[in-house]
Amino acid sequence: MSNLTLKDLYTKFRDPATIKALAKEIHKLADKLDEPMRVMEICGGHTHTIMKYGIKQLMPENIEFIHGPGCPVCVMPKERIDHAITLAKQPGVILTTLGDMIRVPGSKSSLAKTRADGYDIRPLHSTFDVLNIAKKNPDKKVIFFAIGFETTTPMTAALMKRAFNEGIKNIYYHINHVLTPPPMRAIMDSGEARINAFIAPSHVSVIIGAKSYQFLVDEYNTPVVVAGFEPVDVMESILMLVKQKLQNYPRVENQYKRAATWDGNVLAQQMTEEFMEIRDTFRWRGLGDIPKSALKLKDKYAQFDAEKIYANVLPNEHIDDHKLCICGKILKGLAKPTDCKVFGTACTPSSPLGSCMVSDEGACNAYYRYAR
Amino acid sequence: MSNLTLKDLYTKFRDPATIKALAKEIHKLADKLDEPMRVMEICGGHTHTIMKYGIKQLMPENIEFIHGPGCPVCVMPKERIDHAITLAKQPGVILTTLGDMIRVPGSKSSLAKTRADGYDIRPLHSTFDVLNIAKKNPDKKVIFFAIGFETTTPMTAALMKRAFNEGIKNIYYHINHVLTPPPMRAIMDSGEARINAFIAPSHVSVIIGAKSYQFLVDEYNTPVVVAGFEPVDVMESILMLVKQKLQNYPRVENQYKRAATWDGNVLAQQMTEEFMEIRDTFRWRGLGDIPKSALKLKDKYAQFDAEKIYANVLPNEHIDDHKLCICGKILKGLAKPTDCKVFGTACTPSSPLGSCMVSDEGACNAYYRYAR
Amino acid sequence: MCLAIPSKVLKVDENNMAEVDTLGVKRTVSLDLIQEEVKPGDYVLIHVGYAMSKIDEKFALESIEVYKQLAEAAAMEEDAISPEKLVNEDGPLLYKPKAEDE
Amino acid sequence: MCLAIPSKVLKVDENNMAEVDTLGVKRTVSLDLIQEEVKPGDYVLIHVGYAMSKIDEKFALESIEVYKQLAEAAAMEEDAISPEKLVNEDGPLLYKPKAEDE
Amino acid sequence: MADKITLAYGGGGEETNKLINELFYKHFNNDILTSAEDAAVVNANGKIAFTTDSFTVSPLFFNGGNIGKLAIAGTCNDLAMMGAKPEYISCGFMIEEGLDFETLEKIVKTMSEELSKVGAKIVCGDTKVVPAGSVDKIFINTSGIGHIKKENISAHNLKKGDVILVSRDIGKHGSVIMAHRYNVETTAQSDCKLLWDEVNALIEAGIDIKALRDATRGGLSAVLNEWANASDVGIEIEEDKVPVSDEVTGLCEIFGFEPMDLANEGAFIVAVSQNDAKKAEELLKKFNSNASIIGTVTDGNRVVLKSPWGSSRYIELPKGELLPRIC
Amino acid sequence: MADKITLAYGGGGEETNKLINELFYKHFNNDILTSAEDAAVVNANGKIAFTTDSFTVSPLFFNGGNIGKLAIAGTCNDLAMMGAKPEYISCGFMIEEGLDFETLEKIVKTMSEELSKVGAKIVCGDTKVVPAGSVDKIFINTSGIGHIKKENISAHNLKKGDVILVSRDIGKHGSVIMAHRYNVETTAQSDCKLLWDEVNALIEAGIDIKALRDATRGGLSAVLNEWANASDVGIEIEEDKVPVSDEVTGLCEIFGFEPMDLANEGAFIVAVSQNDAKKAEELLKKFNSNASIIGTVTDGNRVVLKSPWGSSRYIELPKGELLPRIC
Ligand code: SF4
Ligand code: SF4
Ligand SMILES: [Mg+2]
Ligand SMILES: [Mg+2]
Ligand SMILES: [Mg+2]
Ligand SMILES: [Mg+2]
Ligand SMILES: [Mg+2]
Ligand SMILES: [Mg+2]
Ligand SMILES: [Mg+2]
Ligand SMILES: [Mg+2]
Ligand SMILES: [Mg+2]
Ligand SMILES: [Mg+2]
Repeated sequence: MSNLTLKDLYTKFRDPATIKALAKEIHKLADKLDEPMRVMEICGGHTHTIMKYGIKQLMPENIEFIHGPGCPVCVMPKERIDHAITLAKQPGVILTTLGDMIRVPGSKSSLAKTRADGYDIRPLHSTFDVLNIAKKNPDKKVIFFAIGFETTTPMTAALMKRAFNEGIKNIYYHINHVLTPPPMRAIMDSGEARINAFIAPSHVSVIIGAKSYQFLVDEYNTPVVVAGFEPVDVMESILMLVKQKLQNYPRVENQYKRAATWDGNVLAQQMTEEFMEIRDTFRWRGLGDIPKSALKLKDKYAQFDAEKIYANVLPNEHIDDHKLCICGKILKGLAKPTDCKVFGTACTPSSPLGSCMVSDEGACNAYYRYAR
Repeated sequence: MSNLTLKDLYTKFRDPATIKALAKEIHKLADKLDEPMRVMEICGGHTHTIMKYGIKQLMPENIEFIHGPGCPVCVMPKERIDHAITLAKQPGVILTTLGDMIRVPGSKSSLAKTRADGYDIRPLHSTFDVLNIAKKNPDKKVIFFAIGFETTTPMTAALMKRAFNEGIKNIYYHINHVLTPPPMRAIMDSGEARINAFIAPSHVSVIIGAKSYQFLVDEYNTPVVVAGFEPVDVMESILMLVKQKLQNYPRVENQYKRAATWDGNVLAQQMTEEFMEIRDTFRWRGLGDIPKSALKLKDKYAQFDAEKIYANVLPNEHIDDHKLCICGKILKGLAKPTDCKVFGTACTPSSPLGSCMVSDEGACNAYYRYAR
Repeated sequence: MCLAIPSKVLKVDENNMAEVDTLGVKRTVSLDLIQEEVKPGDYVLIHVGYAMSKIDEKFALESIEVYKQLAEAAAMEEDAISPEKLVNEDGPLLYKPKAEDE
Repeated sequence: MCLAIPSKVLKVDENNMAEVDTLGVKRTVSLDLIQEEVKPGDYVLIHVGYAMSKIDEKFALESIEVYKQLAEAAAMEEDAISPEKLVNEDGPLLYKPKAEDE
Repeated sequence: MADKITLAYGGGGEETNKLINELFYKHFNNDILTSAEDAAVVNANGKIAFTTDSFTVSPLFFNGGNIGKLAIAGTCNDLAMMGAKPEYISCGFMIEEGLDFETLEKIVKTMSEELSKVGAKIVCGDTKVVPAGSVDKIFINTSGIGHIKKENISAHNLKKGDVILVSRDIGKHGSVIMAHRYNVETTAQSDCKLLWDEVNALIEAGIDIKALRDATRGGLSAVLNEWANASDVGIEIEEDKVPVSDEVTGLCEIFGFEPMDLANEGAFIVAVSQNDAKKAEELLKKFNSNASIIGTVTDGNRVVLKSPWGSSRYIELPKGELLPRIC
Repeated sequence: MADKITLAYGGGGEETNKLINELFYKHFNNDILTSAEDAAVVNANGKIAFTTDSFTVSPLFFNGGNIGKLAIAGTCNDLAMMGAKPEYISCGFMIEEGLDFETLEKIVKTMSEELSKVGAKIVCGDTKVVPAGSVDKIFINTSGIGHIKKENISAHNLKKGDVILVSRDIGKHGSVIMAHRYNVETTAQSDCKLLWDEVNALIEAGIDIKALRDATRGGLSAVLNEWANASDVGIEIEEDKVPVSDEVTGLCEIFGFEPMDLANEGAFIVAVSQNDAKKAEELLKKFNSNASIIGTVTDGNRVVLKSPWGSSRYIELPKGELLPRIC
């Protein structure tokens, strides 16, 4: 046994003295940068950390954060939410999904409002709970409305595997799992993006490995640091990016060594591949259609694919984002939430107009909560 | 249009002056009786009228009431209640039954308590409502726990006919319909009975006709008057019985001419015969086994017969009445409720030990409520 | 045994159902058990949602007439037995609580 | 993107489930996504009911040591930049309400 | 405001405040309430009455009223029955997620109208929103306090010779609810009504009031039995003096109920000394012509109902759930 | 008594009386209550506080308490927060048919124990039994009144320079409930507790109390925002001064909650004038060693949380339903 305690894994990575020290160091070195560093944190979790711990305020003027599309709840287009609502209303259905997904508005309603209408919709904290619900309700169809990036996808696959092994036949899946690299590429390719550094997600990286960001270095000459979740992690990662800039040697570095590796969790990757394959295209709220950016169930699991089984009742028209919403621009670093005309007025977390306001992780939401 | 109003049908048959006049007349004539008249009112409804309107108190000393077994709820043996409870607990079942049946205790519980445990048990006021419940719940099995004498039986038959005509396939029937003449015969045959006059039920007679009591005259030389429901009806019927006694000419008379006939409601009789046939024997609470005293579904409706479909889960041992209960004696005119050791103490309407205490119509119940 | 309630027919529909009134309470009942024609204005007896027979108005009126005469006659007669006298002496207390018995 | 919580393994059962503790909160999670052996005392990252990786204690301790030194060094250094100075001048008010703008 | 109340409105945060400000403060507007402290502050001097009732009626809207009207009348009437003027009311809403905002607003408006009739105020409140299936649409609790204008009104006060009156015909509210439950229509209207004016008139007229009680659940039967029991007296009621409307009779015939067992929400029973009985009857008749002397307090310890033909029977405390008899 | 509460117990008749006599009067025994009038009669002189709360907590029993303990503590605490000693309590039970009598009795016993701790009495009550599915097992409403011992405690009183204290570590009750809802175990115990003793100690010590509030639904965040809003001031809180236990931190990490948004049932926030702050802290520490000065009243109109490294952010009124974040 080492002398590492569980509490250390929290407190040491939030240590005020360390944060202060890192801030000093960043200020010192950033002075030497010859152009402003515009860092995209892809992951909404990082956005959250940055806002909650006031990291933004600790940055020198020439380091700017651009909040990326890394919130699985925020990027879900309204038509997919409408799917969830429609599924929940089918007879004999229990609709399950993860946590705060239920408050995201679709075109007319949300799962929370639909639940208020008396439909059986259960917000879960654990994907594994779907198994227990299915066992307890053998005469119901339990639909798992699966959301999430590469971190969360393997859990859906693992659930399917257990269900099949245990002979549970009443779980159906509506897959909305999305991939991280395609939107990063799409943002860089848009030509407008002002991003010149990345901090890469903590837990997506644990699964897919740091290697997955090499294309940003190879193709866009942009430094990348895989960063842990805590404020100290983010501060250290920024420092590492500044150093890369000063060295003029862009590369993929791993700040989050205690959990992330170059190759990622191979078992989890295999599990995902066993059940899912890449969609031709997927529409992201705020970003529009991005080719090969999401997953679907393999054809051989069609009989458990709620998207196929209920195809005839699921609406399919694309629903445009609110015309005043500038989430797309925000995600590309071309605007800040506060630039939006309806920020904090018509658009608030209780009645969000755009994707960046819906979840605690969205850029507009984080601004509203912590720095309005 | 005649000048009869609906209200007349109530008030004129409860008219204080008429009741007083009839009481005088009865007192006058009863003086001349050479032996006490011991009248059984078979029908619990009559028991109710007698107690509620204090008719007992208006009688001369030589006229005595003996309360018969005419309460469909009270005569139901505990094992049949246990059937209802067991059925209510089967998956996907809605158990329906008429009114206060749900408070009658079986061997361990009652339908009311079972409902409190969360099972779907619905007390109805109308047999017809079963149809609507079945239509509204197509994925449920709606079981109608059918109780009642000949009055109520045709309604079960009419329900079946409608259900079949409308193609409703999710109603099942548990038939507990009982017949009136067999227990009357059983009581007279027991050898102990002290009854020497009958007032026959109002509404059973409307269906089966006054002719059905001729055997009491032919075989037991006992006068019978078919009596209406209201206090004036009962008073007049008593007067008619006294007159028969004085004339020494026992016969079946019909006081309730405004509704009952000699032949009864032939359509209703036919409807019953279409669906039901006589059981070999049926156990009456308080009276024990009486041959050919109840009905069951015909074999060709076996697929809708809850007693058959659920045969493997329905308990079938006979459960004896409480050993202190003297309902059997009371029903034969050999005892009064107040003779029972536990009347009003261990046995009350809220926790009845015996059949005569369970419904508002039971002799013990009526005594408890109105004349304790 | 079987509560059956005199009610007045308000409407009869094509589905053999009748709307009936019982002193201000309206409900819809089935006529499936009645052979004769039933028309608005008729009086019927209702049991568990079904009409079980029509009420014969002639007989009802006859009875009412008899009772009227009876009551009138009794009122004129000398009050040989006052109604109070008709009541058993122990009044409603037919049952004396056990405690007092002992 | 994905909240994942460091937790300590308390028990592993025959069903490949682990009981883990997160600062006083106990829950049962699946180990179906972990290739390596997991033992009581190990630290794992938990996401939506599953362990997603073990935490490498060596690297964690290494980081912690680095931070400690960094903090100590900074404390000894002259306070060239006080922490307060590091904060943008307008404090948390990054957004000025519209009303005041006009 | 959203068109439906969701769980968010019960979270104690922004949405809860919105509901409180835009609905409750709007309709129940008064300085004590809107000071929004943990408790209302009121001045009191002397004896006050304090009562509570929860309202769980189904359906929420019925002939003659709704749950909101009941919630105000019920609690104000319990105060009135102690001779107290209803002054300060508390109000707890327990709401099922999914309830229409419109429904809630209708209820709240009715409450506000009733309050203004009697000059009482809601001074403190609480709102909970619970998951669908955890409550049937809405329950309301109201508690109330008021200064006692006439002391020593009590169920324990009855003496032999006192006279019993009822303020109107009985059983209306119970009839309406039962008709709904068993799916028949009735022309009856719930009697739901504030009773302070009637009580105040009796007090002002100097009537020697012994006991007062609104005959709610359990009806007249329950009140009379409770009084006989509390004062250890007998009560004799003349059956033909008890006012019952045809509609209530009709419903009772159909289901086999007794009018005296049915709930009332705007009818009360009052016991007065013999000398004041006629005067009390006249006074009450000004409010409702069916008001009537119905009986007297006697020796004994039971409630006896006397028929016009000289027989009599006991009236018992109602038992169990009211279920339709088939026989 | 039956082993389960059936609808019959809510009918207002014999069974209702049985329940009242054999359960409620047994445990809440006092002369005012058992006089069984329509309203309780109490003496009042001067300013009294009046409050209400409904309790709908699920599960009924949780680490550190049950719905009955909450129902007494919650209402008594709202009185205490106005500087009033809890004296007279009303109690409305809304019970789902089928509830175990044993469960109900346990709840009632707990209520009785809590009452005796603070010397308050249940003086009036009401019981409804509703059909299965119409309520989730049991809801309880309590209202309360009590004489005000120290006047002018109000959310509107805060002035720049006043000091804010919290009486103990925060978020315990909310943690316990959330852990249950999402099926994890926690070693945390609800903080559910009567607070009159603490408040009384502050009053007796002559502390210049500006405002007091128990941080229930919406937690510390809600109280601070309500105060800032009511008094039109800013409030600055030092993040590292706010006491949070490891267990609460753990739960917040797992679900993505903020400790300051979680409900408390035995923690209060108090604002005192600067001079009395230290004395108040010392006094409160005698009751709970985690009591702490956490911030000060400032200019402005927002609640600001300051980190130990000099950054700061706003604390908002919590929004919506607390849902676990997955990210
Ligand atoms: S504030 Fe709302 S509408 Fe504006 S960009 Fe953000 S999410 Fe879109
Ligand atoms: S009192 Fe009860 S036990 Fe006795 S005879 Fe009547 S029903 Fe039977
Ligand atoms: Mg409070
Ligand atoms: Mg009350
Ligand atoms: Mg009341
Ligand atoms: Mg409250
Ligand atoms: Mg409902
Ligand atoms: Mg009352
Ligand atoms: Mg309160
Ligand atoms: Mg409170
Ligand atoms: Mg009450
Ligand atoms: Mg329930």
